[in-house]
Amino acid sequence: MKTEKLCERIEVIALFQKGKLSPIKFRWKGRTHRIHRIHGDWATQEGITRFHHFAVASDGPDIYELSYNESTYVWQIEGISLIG
Amino acid sequence: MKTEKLCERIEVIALFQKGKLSPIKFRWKGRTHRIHRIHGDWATQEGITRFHHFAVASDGPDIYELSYNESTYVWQIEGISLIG
Amino acid sequence: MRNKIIFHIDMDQFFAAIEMRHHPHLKGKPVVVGGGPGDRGIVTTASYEARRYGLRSGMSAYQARRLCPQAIFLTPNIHKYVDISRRILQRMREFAERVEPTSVDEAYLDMSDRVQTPAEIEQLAMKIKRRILQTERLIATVGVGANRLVAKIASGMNKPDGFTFLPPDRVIDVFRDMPVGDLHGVGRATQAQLERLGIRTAGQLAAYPLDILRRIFGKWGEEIRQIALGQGQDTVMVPEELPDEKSMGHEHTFSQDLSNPAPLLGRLHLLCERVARRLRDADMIGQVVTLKLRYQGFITRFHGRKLKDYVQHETVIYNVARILFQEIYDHRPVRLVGVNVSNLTSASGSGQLTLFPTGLRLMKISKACDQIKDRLGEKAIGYASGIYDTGSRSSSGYPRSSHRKNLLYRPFHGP
Amino acid sequence: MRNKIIFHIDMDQFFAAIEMRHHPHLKGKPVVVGGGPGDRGIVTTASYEARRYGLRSGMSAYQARRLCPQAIFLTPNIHKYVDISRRILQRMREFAERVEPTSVDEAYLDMSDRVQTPAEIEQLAMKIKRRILQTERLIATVGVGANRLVAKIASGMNKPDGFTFLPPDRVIDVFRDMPVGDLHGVGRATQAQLERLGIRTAGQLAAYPLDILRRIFGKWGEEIRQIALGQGQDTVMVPEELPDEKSMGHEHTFSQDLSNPAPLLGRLHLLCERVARRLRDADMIGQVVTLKLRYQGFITRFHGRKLKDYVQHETVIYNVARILFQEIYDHRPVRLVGVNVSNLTSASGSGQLTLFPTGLRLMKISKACDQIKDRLGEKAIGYASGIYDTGSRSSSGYPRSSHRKNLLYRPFHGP
Repeated sequence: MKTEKLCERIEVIALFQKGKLSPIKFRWKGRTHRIHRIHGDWATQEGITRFHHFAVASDGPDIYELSYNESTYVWQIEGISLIG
Repeated sequence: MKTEKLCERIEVIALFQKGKLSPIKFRWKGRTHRIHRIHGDWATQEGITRFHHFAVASDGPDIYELSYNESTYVWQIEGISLIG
Repeated sequence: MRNKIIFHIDMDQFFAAIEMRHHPHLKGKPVVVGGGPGDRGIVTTASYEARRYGLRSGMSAYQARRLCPQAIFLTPNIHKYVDISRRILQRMREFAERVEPTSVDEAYLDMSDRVQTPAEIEQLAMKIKRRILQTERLIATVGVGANRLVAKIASGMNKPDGFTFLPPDRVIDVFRDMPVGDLHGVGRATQAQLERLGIRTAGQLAAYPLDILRRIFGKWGEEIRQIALGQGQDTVMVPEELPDEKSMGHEHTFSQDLSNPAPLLGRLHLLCERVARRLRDADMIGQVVTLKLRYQGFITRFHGRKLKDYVQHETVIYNVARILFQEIYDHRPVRLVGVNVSNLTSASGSGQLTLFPTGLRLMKISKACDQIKDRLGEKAIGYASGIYDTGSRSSSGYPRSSHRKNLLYRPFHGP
Repeated sequence: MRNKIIFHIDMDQFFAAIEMRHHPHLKGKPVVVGGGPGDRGIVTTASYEARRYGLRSGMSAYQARRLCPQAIFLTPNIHKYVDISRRILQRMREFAERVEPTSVDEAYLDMSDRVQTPAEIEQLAMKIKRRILQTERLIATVGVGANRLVAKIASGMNKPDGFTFLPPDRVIDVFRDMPVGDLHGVGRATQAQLERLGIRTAGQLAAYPLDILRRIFGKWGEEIRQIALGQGQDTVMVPEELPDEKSMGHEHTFSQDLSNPAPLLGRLHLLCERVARRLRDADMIGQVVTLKLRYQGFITRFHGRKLKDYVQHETVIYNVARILFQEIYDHRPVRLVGVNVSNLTSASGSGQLTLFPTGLRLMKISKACDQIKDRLGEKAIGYASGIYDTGSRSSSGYPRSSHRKNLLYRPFHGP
C-alpha cells in the first residue's frame, strides 16, 4: 500500500445529522468524487484549532484522508492510500 | 412581521467552498426545505463555543434563522420571520 | 507639519439596514429596531422611511408608534450587529493601518500616508464604500477632514450613501453658519450662555473676542472657540494600542436595572477599591481611567480620560470615575457599571508622579469641575471626545442630541 | 470486606486494527504499524496475521521484514489512535464511574458496585465489547478479577476477542503452573535467582517457605510471593483525581534523541530543582513524584510513586525521580524527560512530615534500593504497578517482555 501525502484544499458537500458531520462528495482538481463509505473518523487539535479527519472511499479501491478545520471551515485532502 | 422563536434541531446539507459554509437544504419536522438564498450570516460566541447564524429564504416569503454550533456540529432552527 | 487626512466612516441606519438585508421585504418600509412588547423600550435605529415620520433614535417606542402606526418594530439582535461590525472593520483594515472604531457603526481611519489630492481621497472613499457594499451589502457614508471633528461634521453633511471632503480651506465656510448647538461638545447650557452673548453660529463664536470667552467660560471658553474653528484631535488609535494585559478593571452587573444613581455610585466606589488593591498588589500605577456603563437594552458606553499624572489610590480613582460618570450619566436605568485603569506602568521603577488623595492637583481638579458645574449646571460637563471615548453611540442607543453635548474639556490636561 | 470486581479491557492489536478498519483491504493480511523508510524504526503493533510469522511489538523493522517479507508496513498516526482511544474511554465511562486508562489501548474499570454473580459479570463484559464494536468497529478483550494483577492476567489468557473471569477461588489453580517469568514484575534477574532455588512456576513460588525468600530477597521476597498468590492493587483511579492545578512539573524536550543517560540525569536534576523552587515559593509540599519519559517514536511513559511522607527539597525529589528513572529506563533513545510533584498540600498548615535530604528515611530508602541493585543487578528494580503507572504500553511501544518485569516493590511504603 502506497500512501501519497497531499495538502490541497477541496470543496465538500456534507450532511449534518444528529451532531455528526459526514462528507457526501468532494471536488478536487476539477473532478467530483462521491463518497461511498466513511471507514473512520478522528479528531486532532493544533493549538486551539480542532480538525476532524475522515478516511473515506469513493469509486475505486483507494482511500482518501480528508480533514476539516472547524474554525476556518476549510477542507483538505491530506493523502491517498493507493491500493494494489 | 411576526417572528416565531424556535430552538429545534435540524438536519442540514451544506457546501464548503473557499472557507465558506453555506447551507443548501435543511430537514425540519419531516419536511425538506431547499435554501434558495442566504440573506446574511453572522457569528456569535458563548464561552468558547462559536455559533454561525444564517438568515435564509426557502420556498415562500418566510425567512428562517438557522444556527450552526462549530464544536458540536449541531444545527438548529432559531426562528422564522413570518411575512405578510 | 502637513495636515492629516482623517476618514470618518458611518454606516447608514446600521441596525435597520442589516435587518432589511436579512428580511428583504422590509426594504422601503418604515422599520424601527428597538421597542418591545407593549411599546416599552426605546428606538435604537429608525430606517430613513421611518425618519420621514419624525421617528428618531432614543425616542420611546410608544411615541414612535403614535407618530407612525404602520412602522414595523423589530427586536434588536445586538450580537448580530456586533459581528457584522467586526467584519466591516476587517474590510476597513484592508485600506488603512490605523482604524479606530468609536461605536458599532462608526470608525475613524488615518489615511494621511495613503492619499494626498482631493481626487485620490474621493477615489479611496468610493473604493471603501464599494468594498463594504460588495462584501456586506450595506451602505456607508464617508466624511473626510484634517481632524476627527471635521471628518465627522463632513460625514453628517451628506447622508445616506454620501461622501464629503472638507479641506482646511473650506472648513471656515462650512462652519460659518452652523448653529453652535450642532458643534460636538457644545451642550444646551453652553448654547444658552452663548446665545445670551448673541452667538448663534460657529462663525460668530470663532470671531468672538477670546478674552471675553475666557472670562466667562475659563479654559472651556478657549476650547469651544477651537471647536468653532474646526480644530480638534487628529490621532487615530488602534485598539491594540490599549492592550488588555496593561489594564486592570472590575465591573458589576445589577440583578435589576437601577434607576437611582446612589447605589450605583456606592458600587462604583467598591469597584474602584478592588482595582486599587490589585494595582497596589502588582505595584502598578495607571494613567487612564475608563468608566463603563450599560443601560437598559444593552447600550454600552465607555468613557475614559488620560490623566496628566498616574493614579493608584482608590480615592483618586473613584474621584475620576465619579466625574466621568457625571459626564455621561443620562438618568436612564443602568444595568452594569465598571471601572478600568489602563496605561499601566511599574510604580517603583517609573519615577512617575502619582496622584495621592490629598494631593493638591486633585483638589484643584475637583474644584475646577465643581466650579464649572456650578456655573453651567450639572449637565455642562460633557464627556471628552477623543481617544478613549470609544463607546459613544449616535445612530442608536441614545439620542443623537445628547451625543452632540460632548465637549473637549479635559480637566487633567490643564497647565 | 467483599472482593472488588476489576475489569481489564485490552484493545486487540489496537493500532493495526484501526488501520485495517480505515483500509478494509488490509483485513486478513500481515500488517505492521511502525518501521519507516529503509527499515529503520521499530514495530509498534503487528496484526495477528503478522504475529504468526513471529513478528512482535518492539522488534526492529529490519528484523520484521526479514521474518515476513510480504508484511505491509504502515506509518503510525499517533494522534489518530489517541483520539479513538479517547472515544473508547467515553464508551467505557457509560458503564463505570471509575475508569483508569493505563495506556492508549488498555484500561481498568471498577465494577464492584455494578455486578456480583459470574453471569452478571459475563453479561456486562459482553455488553461493553458489543458497544465498542458497534461504535468503533474495534474488538476488545476483557479480563476480570478481584484486583488489577488478576484482571490483567485474565485478559491475557484468551485473546483476541476474549473474555475471562478469574474468581478468587480459581486464581491459585491458574497461577499454579504459570512460569514465574510471566508474573508482572518478575524480571529476568529475579527469575534466574528463583530458578536456582528450583522455583519455576508461580505455584512453586507461592508454596515456598517465606523465611527463605525473605532472607534472599528481603522485603522484595514477600512481595513476589504475594504476586504469585494473585494478590495486588485493587484501586482504580479516575484521571480527575489528580487535578492539574494540584501538581507542579517541568519537562524538557531534547533537540535530538539522547542515547546516553548521563546528560539526561543532569537535565532531570535541573528540572527537579525548578519544581522544588516553585514548591518553596508556593509554600507547598507534595506526596507523589511522577517521572515522564518519551522515547523515540512518541512512546511516552509515566511512572510515579505515592510516598509515605511529603517532599519539597530538590535533593529528595531528584532521588525519588532517579529511582523511578532506573525502574523504567530501557536504554532506548529518549526525546523528553519530565518530573511532576502532585498531591500537593500547604507546607505550613498541614502538619505533614516532610522528607528532608538528610532524613533517616531517605537514607534507608536509597540504601535499600542500592542493596537490591547490588544483589540482583541494575535492572532488578522494576517499576511499581499501581495507581500512578499510567503509561505502560503492552501491545505497542516497547516489548511486552519488558512490561512483565514490573514489580510491586514500593520502597516508601515499608513499615
